[in-house]
Amino acid sequence: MITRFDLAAHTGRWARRGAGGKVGLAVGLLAVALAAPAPWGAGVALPAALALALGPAGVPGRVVGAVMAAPVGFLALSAPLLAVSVAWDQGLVLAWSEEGAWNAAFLAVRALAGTACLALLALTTPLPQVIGMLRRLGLPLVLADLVILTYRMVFLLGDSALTGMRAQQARLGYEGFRGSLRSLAWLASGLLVRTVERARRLEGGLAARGLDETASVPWASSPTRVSEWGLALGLPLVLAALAEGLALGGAGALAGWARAMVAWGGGFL
Amino acid sequence: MSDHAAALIEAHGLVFGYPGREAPALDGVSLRVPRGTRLALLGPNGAGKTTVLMHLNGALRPRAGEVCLDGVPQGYDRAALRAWRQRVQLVLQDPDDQLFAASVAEDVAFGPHNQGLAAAEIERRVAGALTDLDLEPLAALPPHLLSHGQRKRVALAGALAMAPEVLILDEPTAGLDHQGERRLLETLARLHARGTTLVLSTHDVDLAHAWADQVALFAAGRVIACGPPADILGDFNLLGAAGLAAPAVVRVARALEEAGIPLGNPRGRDLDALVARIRASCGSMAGRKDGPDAAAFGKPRGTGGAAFF
Amino acid sequence: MSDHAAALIEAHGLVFGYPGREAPALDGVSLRVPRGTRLALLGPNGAGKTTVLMHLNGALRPRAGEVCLDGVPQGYDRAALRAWRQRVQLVLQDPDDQLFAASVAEDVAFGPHNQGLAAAEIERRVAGALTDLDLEPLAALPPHLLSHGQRKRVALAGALAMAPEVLILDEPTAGLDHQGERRLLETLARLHARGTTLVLSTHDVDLAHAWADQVALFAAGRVIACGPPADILGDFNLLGAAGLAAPAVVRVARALEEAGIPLGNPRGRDLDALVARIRASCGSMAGRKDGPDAAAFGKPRGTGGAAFF
Amino acid sequence: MHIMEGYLPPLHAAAWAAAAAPFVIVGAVKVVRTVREHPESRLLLAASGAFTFVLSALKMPSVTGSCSHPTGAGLGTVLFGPSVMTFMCSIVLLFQALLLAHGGLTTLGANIFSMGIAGPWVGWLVWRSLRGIGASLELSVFAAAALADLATYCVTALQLSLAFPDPVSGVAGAAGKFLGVFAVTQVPLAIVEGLLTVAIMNRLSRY
Repeated sequence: MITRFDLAAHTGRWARRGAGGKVGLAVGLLAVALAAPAPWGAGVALPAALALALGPAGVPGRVVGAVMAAPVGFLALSAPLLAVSVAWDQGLVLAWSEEGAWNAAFLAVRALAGTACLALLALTTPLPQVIGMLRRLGLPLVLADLVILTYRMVFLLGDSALTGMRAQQARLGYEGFRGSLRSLAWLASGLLVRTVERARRLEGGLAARGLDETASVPWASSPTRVSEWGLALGLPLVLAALAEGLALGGAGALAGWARAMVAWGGGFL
Repeated sequence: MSDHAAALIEAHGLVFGYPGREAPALDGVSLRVPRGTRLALLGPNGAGKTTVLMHLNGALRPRAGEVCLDGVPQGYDRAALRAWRQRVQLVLQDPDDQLFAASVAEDVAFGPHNQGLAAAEIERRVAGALTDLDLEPLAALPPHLLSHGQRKRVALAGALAMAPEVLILDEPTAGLDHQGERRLLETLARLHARGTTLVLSTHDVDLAHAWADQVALFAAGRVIACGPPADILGDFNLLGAAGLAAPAVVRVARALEEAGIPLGNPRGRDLDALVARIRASCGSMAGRKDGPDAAAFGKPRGTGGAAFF
Repeated sequence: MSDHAAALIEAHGLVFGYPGREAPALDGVSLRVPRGTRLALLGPNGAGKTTVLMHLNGALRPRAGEVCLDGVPQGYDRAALRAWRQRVQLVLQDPDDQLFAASVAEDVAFGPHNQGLAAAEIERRVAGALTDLDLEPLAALPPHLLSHGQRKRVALAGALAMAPEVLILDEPTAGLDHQGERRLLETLARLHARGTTLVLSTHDVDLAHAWADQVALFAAGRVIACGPPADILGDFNLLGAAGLAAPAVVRVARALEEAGIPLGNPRGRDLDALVARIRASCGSMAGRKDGPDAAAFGKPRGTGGAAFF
Repeated sequence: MHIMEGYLPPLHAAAWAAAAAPFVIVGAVKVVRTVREHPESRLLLAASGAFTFVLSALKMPSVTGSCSHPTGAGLGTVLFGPSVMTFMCSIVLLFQALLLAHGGLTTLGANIFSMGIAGPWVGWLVWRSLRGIGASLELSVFAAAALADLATYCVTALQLSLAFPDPVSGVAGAAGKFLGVFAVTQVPLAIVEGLLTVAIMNRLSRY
């Protein structure tokens, strides 16, 4: 999973674009989704983020779907709770709440929009580019190095974990609850020992290359072009204006329709 | 057994791709592993050998195609995989990723324990595997204190303790030195003699030539040729297509033949056999007095004497 | 330069032990690496080759003994180590032990960046190293998306970008297939032609024979012999003491000589040369009509015709 | 139990970020000081962070059938201490957001508070007090890990109920709803994580 998303970020059409522009665009869209009048802000940010990811950035639809799957699960579990009110003054009373249903619907759109913005960032921007940007913005060197080294080790250990799990499965590990627990404990403890070993060996290798406390990991700058800044700043502004407009007028009919749908949904409960 | 009888393992048209990569890792691979064979999957790095091996014990599931044991297509539910893996054991290339226990003996016991065997039987299996691989003196040590070669042996012992019908080894000689390789080949010979079917992957043409009954030549996710080592590894064009050189013994024997010194068939599968063959030719020539002037083969070296024919 | 002049690198009586292990990893190792040499440290796994290499650029500090550059004993304070590593670069066997940056280009830039070079010079060095190793298309990718062979090339590029006088490589061919090894050797030949001094460790006798000017034979933490490859690798007893077999070309040439077909000196250092030599012998014999009966060497194969001499 | 991006209203997101910030800064300062004093700890810290990340990606055996992952808060706290764990959790959560779009940037503060602060500190308190009164290693590890897990989930439920109070019964009612629904999955998971952490610690003690 993680390799797949990371691969998309590193090899996608937007991989070489400036990190500043990509972060700016995603954060700008996120701001529209959260701060522009609900639900219009999220309502315009969601399609915009998805369209950018699938269109210009060229991220395959399957990958976008896979990224969105886990958050959608969280949403499905928790948002419906908002539509139900609970009281216990006179015994436990559960009731359909129209206000709650509205909140749930707005929340769902907003959360989906937010996650789409984040997915746009994650699937177009390799993590080290973001760290490089944070470093230019003043993230202490020690922390930036630590994050980059962690990033490197995540994939080394991830490979080890995957191979290890396969090797255990080949020897009939992960059978039943007890077997799974046992196999997982072996894997995790073995992995921890291996982690320490890895760190020790990398230490030796890096000492040979001269990575002492005075040296830091270099990073490639990924300058953002003017046109990219234009998109990053312009699009959110346009969308924010659009959301304002929708909220002020012309949206009454749509809102009435949505209200009717919610009331109809309440009839079922 | 006729050619049409089901082999112990058969793979039919396996297609597999790693997520996010465009080129398929396997592009329609079929293989046939009759019982008791020693099959080498030979090819350059990245040709798909490891990916095929992981299909042969169900670790990976093909996008298309199927794997059969004794002619029966295998399923991928829990019970089917369990039965499959009891019969087919896979040893990966890097032992570090496969050893988890705090001691060698404990690690080797992992499989038999999961098989649900009785304690006495587990102990018997572990002792047997440790003896087979000469690991008894190390039984109580933690794997991370062992050398690379020793760890490879522990990983192999862990698979052997499962008493599999088929043992699959991914690049088993990688990183081993001369002694380590010799030792591994002795172990494999013992297993073969006991009837274990063996499949290994390698990019070492000399190893494939010396060891295998059958060679499947891989290039870019396909099997481009399959047959006895003499045929596959004697075909220089074929090897070139796979980006490999011919084995040393084949090249030398070919050169000698072209130079008019045929060594006959079989030429010997490894260097020891080739050298013995050259020596034997020498012996058969020793009685003859009318040899050519040795100097013609190059500058004469010292006094010829008995070495001349 | 006379034999008494200081060599580029000299190690004198290095003794080293890893904590927690009884046997010393190095038990008094001395080496001499004159400028422009290609030195191979040859020995089985665990003989101390890697440990010596890590001493040659100061990554490890000996318990006794010293390392000299141009006759000057080296210190271990930060400034001394820094100067030392500018001149002597080490590439480890497992690239994952020394690659740490988030992309290939950044990783290669680490050394030059650390040397405090100007941005333009860093860029030039990085571009040069990437071109040398055919890595330009991968420059922006993180190491974890590359194959093992590619990662090995990145590690080498990182060392080359430092423009070292001496390049030290630990088991550089381990895990490489035929093409990968050929490619590496071409790169090393280019570096040698540019005047870089090269030291590598290997357990591959064929590689040491084909590549090195000097071979230091290791066994159990000691150098048991040092000299030209023909001497060291032609001495079967010596190799046996180190647990190694003789190179294929040496064994075949020896057998041919014993069979009365001396190939003369030089016999050729690798299989290509040996095969060419055999063919050349054939050519020189082709004019002669009074050759021996080829059948005496074994069963004749097909009609002899032009292949006979 | 990551709160997804866009889930919390901006004000709540900012408030939780402000609440988490001091803990993260203290952890970061501690880490920076450790690295300055012991440069060799840099790789060990990076490796531990990577380990925490990989651990959180492993699937735990599940009794309810839902797919779940260990939080690692209990194990990390026992191994590294709570303030270092806060910092490592922050890195892991940032990685999850930037690599997997899991969790979020605006919800980072809230998630750090539940998973990186409440979990580890509760785990640490439980661990210290149980060890203090002479409880067995197994019991202390189990309780620390299981309660760290539960604390994470309770804080998450509280965060959600503060953001979305029940129209009738307010925050308390919302908390009841969220706790009730999540308990179905989270209580068994906390027990499983407790058992798993004991098993891991048992194995580690044998190396």
